[in-house]
Amino acid sequence: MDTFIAPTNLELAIETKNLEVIYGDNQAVFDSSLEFPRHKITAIIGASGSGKSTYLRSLNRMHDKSVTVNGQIIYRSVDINQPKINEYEVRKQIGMVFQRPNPFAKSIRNNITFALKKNGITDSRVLEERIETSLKEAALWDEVKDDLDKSALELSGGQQQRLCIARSLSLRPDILLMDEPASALDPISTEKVEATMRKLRKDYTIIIVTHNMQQASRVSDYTAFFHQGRVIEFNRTQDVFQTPHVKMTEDYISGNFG
Amino acid sequence: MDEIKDRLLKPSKATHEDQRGKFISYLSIGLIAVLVISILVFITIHGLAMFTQNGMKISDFLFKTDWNPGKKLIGALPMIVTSFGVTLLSALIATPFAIAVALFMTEFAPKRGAKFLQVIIELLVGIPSVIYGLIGLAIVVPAVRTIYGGTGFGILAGAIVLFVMVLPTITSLTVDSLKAVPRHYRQASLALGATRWQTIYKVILRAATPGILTAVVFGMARAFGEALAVQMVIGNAAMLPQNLTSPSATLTSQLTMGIGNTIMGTLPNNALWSLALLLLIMSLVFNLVVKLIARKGRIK
Amino acid sequence: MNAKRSDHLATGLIYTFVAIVVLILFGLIGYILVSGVPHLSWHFLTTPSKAFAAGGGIRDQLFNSLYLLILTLIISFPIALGAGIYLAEYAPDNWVTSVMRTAIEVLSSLPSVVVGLFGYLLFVIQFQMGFSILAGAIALTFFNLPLLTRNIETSLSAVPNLQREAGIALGLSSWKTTTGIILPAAVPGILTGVILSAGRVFGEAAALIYTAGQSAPVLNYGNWNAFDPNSFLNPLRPAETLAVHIWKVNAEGIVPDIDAVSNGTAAVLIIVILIFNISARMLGNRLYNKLTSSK
Amino acid sequence: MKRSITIALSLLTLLIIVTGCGNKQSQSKKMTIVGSTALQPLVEQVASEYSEKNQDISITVQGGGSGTGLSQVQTGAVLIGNSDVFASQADGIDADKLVDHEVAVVGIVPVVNPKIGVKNLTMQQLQDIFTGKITNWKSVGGKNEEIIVINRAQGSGTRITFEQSVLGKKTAVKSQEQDSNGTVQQIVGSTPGAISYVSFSYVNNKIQPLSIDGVKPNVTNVTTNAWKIWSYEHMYTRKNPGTEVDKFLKYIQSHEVQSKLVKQLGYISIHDMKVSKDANNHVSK
Repeated sequence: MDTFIAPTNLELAIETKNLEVIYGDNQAVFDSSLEFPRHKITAIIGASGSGKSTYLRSLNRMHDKSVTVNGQIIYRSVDINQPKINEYEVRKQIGMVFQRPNPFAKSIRNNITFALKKNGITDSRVLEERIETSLKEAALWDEVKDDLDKSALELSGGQQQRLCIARSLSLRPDILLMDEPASALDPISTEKVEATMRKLRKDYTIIIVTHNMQQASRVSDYTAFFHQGRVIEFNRTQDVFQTPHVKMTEDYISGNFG
Repeated sequence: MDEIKDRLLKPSKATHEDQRGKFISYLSIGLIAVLVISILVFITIHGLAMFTQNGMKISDFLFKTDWNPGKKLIGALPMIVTSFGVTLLSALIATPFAIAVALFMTEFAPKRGAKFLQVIIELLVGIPSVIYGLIGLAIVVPAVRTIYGGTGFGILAGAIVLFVMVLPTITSLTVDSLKAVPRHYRQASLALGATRWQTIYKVILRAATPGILTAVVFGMARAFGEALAVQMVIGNAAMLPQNLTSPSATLTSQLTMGIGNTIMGTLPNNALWSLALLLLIMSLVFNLVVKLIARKGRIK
Repeated sequence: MNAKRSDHLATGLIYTFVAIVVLILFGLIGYILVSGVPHLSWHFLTTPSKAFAAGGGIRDQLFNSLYLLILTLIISFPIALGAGIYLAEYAPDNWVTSVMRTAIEVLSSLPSVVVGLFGYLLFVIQFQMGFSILAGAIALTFFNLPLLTRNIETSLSAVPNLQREAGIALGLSSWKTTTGIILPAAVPGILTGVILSAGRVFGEAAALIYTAGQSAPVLNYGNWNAFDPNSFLNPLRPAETLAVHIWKVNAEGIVPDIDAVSNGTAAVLIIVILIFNISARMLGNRLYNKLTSSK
Repeated sequence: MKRSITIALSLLTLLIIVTGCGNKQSQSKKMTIVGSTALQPLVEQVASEYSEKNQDISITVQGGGSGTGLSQVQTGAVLIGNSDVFASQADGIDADKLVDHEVAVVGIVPVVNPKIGVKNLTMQQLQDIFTGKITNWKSVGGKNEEIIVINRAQGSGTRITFEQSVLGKKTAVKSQEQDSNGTVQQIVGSTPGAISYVSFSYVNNKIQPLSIDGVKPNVTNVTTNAWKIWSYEHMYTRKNPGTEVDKFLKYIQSHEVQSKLVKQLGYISIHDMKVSKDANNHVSK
């Protein structure tokens, strides 16, 4: 299959080498090597079933033991795809936001402090500070600052998703993985989440999976196109969208398939 | 930055937590396994003693009809027949009621009606079997006597009492299986112009059949093992039942009646343990049947 | 037209069946209460039972029932919780798990007489516990474990997987995720299961006759030393429960007021179960709100 | 949540340890008596009076049936085993190793549903009814009503006594069985045509006790053996059970207990008996 992978020549946050993901007898991701530049937003696009979500979830070791992940994932010059690696620490460094908002059935405050407390942060001043900064970063602070003790389930879908972003940010991760974070949201909420992402770019590396090409072109700096479990094209977003190197990418972007 | 790299390579608190958590949960399930195995082994050993130590024949036990272990007569057939009789009959009566109540709770009045019936069903579960037995003795037995003659004791009285006792089991499991039928089945059927009953009968009940069968089998397992309530209304005569209103005895009633009057290690005592083993085997069989139903349901 | 008619017919039939079930329940509860409540009095609840004279109460039996219930839950709940977590969160999808599940089902369908006799021979005699609350509680644990385990498992599994992923993605161990996030969300379901199983514990007689025994020795409610044989807290004393009391009074009672004692006890049993169901339901909702929002 | 699990688990362990220790500490003062449900109320009452007088002793009395009592005392699991039957009558019990203490006498009376209209039977008629030769009350002077025999559970003490006195070596007809005096009383009272037998103390106005050969079932007739269906209540111990046990058994056999509690509970005092009976139903003066 014809592929085109452009070199970035930038400082990398994380990269994969020959990554493959296998579910039982089914291989979902083949031989994928990608580089994700630091403090940039990289979008992964592709049709449903192209393996993009599966790929994303292997980056912070979210697959359970029934799934085989082969190849290397280099983060801070360590291959984190090894059994001896502390996967809990990996996930603290590489946070994740999911397709559907999944706040805990707890208060807004506890949604953020729960993981912090379990990680040994108990000083209430530090906790309060983290709540405020994370919620501000996720652009939710102004909407909820007066009732932090309200159940998170009472928030709107968009607010819930931003709470989930804030929750991930509270751990001060390095990289934020987002798996179609706006697909369950209405346009206004989507816009808010995207605005949040653009703001976060200066402090975080963001990798976002989306099937929405407009979204990819709006928010991302780099774009990777997945098809049938393989990386077909990777380049700066404007190049991918305006001058795709591979015919398949062009077809996909112009809506000829998928 | 090396500090973070370091952390990636070392086990942390979370790692230990997970190990500890796994240990606790494995321990618990292991404990249950040990309990089950010990009770199985225990009853098997005692239940086989009659055949191994007292030299009785299994065929006599299963197919002969004279039960008087004190005189070396160990035919358990009357109890086996009666146990199956009350179990089948009670399931037969209970199933339509259970399905009706379950349908009412899921299809007709899923909000208030369901809540109300839920409370009722939980209360039925809460009534102790002794009380069922006493009420059976005070009401069901005389009623059967006036309507059908005889003494009133027998399979019919037992089945009526058991019907009420297994109703909650069958109903709640049926509710679960009806709830598991995907919503769009209903919508699709109704959209095609089917009436509610056609939808229920042709679509929902059909889709839920394996689940309902499972519910019935679990109800039967409960009925098979029930002792005190049945003992009060069955008549406890170790004879093959002539009809539904002739006194007879179930495996459980014979077991509870006799156990205190026999001496450990003697034939009469061992014979009762063999009845217990039979009960155990039956509950295994019921579970096996459930497994088979589940497998068949999945293939369809 | 035909389809419509059968629709009406079936609907009518279903309503009739439901009505019959409701009537049966009201009949049962009504019968128990009507024949029992007139015998209830403060005196009945607060005096010990009598062996041969009229006017005995059920103080000790009532306490024993509650104590036995608590002890049973103390023993069975942690084990069921661990096992439920195992099945819902850790169990691999293989034959071992399937055998374990079957084992639990078998345990739950064991006839209570059989469990009673097993408990009698093993705990009462072999382990020399004697007829005791402890032996009774262990026997009841046999029934309670499968019910509770299955209930905890389903309650945990009913919590959306997204919640699990959220916890894991925050670098929490799956144990912490389960106990800190999934479990609180499953509390109302678990609580309902506990109530239902408690109802069964409360009404169980067959398994207790041979384990907890059928006598209620004179208890000293001022004696808080659980080692003392006549202390009400001693788990090694024999304890007749309400359900066993009903059974015994009817079987071998020679008190002149058998009906009064038996019906009164039955009414108390039902009332306690009613109170239990209602209050636990309310508590479940309260607890859920508390766990999910503030604090 | 985890903390509560840990607490519960440690409580449990504590409980087991505690109870284990408690067991040993109090063993010297603890006495467990198991067996016959019929004898249980009497022994319970006596035990509670006895421990009121002797504060340092605690006695646990349990039912479980005569068979349980005998096997438990034989294995040494309990100090005293209560039984309605002689140890030698029970299979699997080595009677030579046990010591019998007769503590009360119980009379057993055939009872019928009152509507039958029969108040007296000959011993032969009674035997014929229980062996199935007579099947209608008409044949013995009652209503035209089928006879419904309700026996006691196989192996129960009451049944052994009844069959020994009434049936001799003959075998009873197959029939309904009930395992307690109370249920028999209820069922005979409510079932037309029913006949069974209960201990004297279970006779009430809903059932009709029968005279046999014109002899009334009362205490005086039992003491002289004019009423033939009676048995001892036994408390068995192993040989040399210890002074505490001896003292308790002496107490229960004392005139104080025999003339008060034993009578209140519907038994007959052993001191009133003018005859005695052995395991083979042999009566001597």
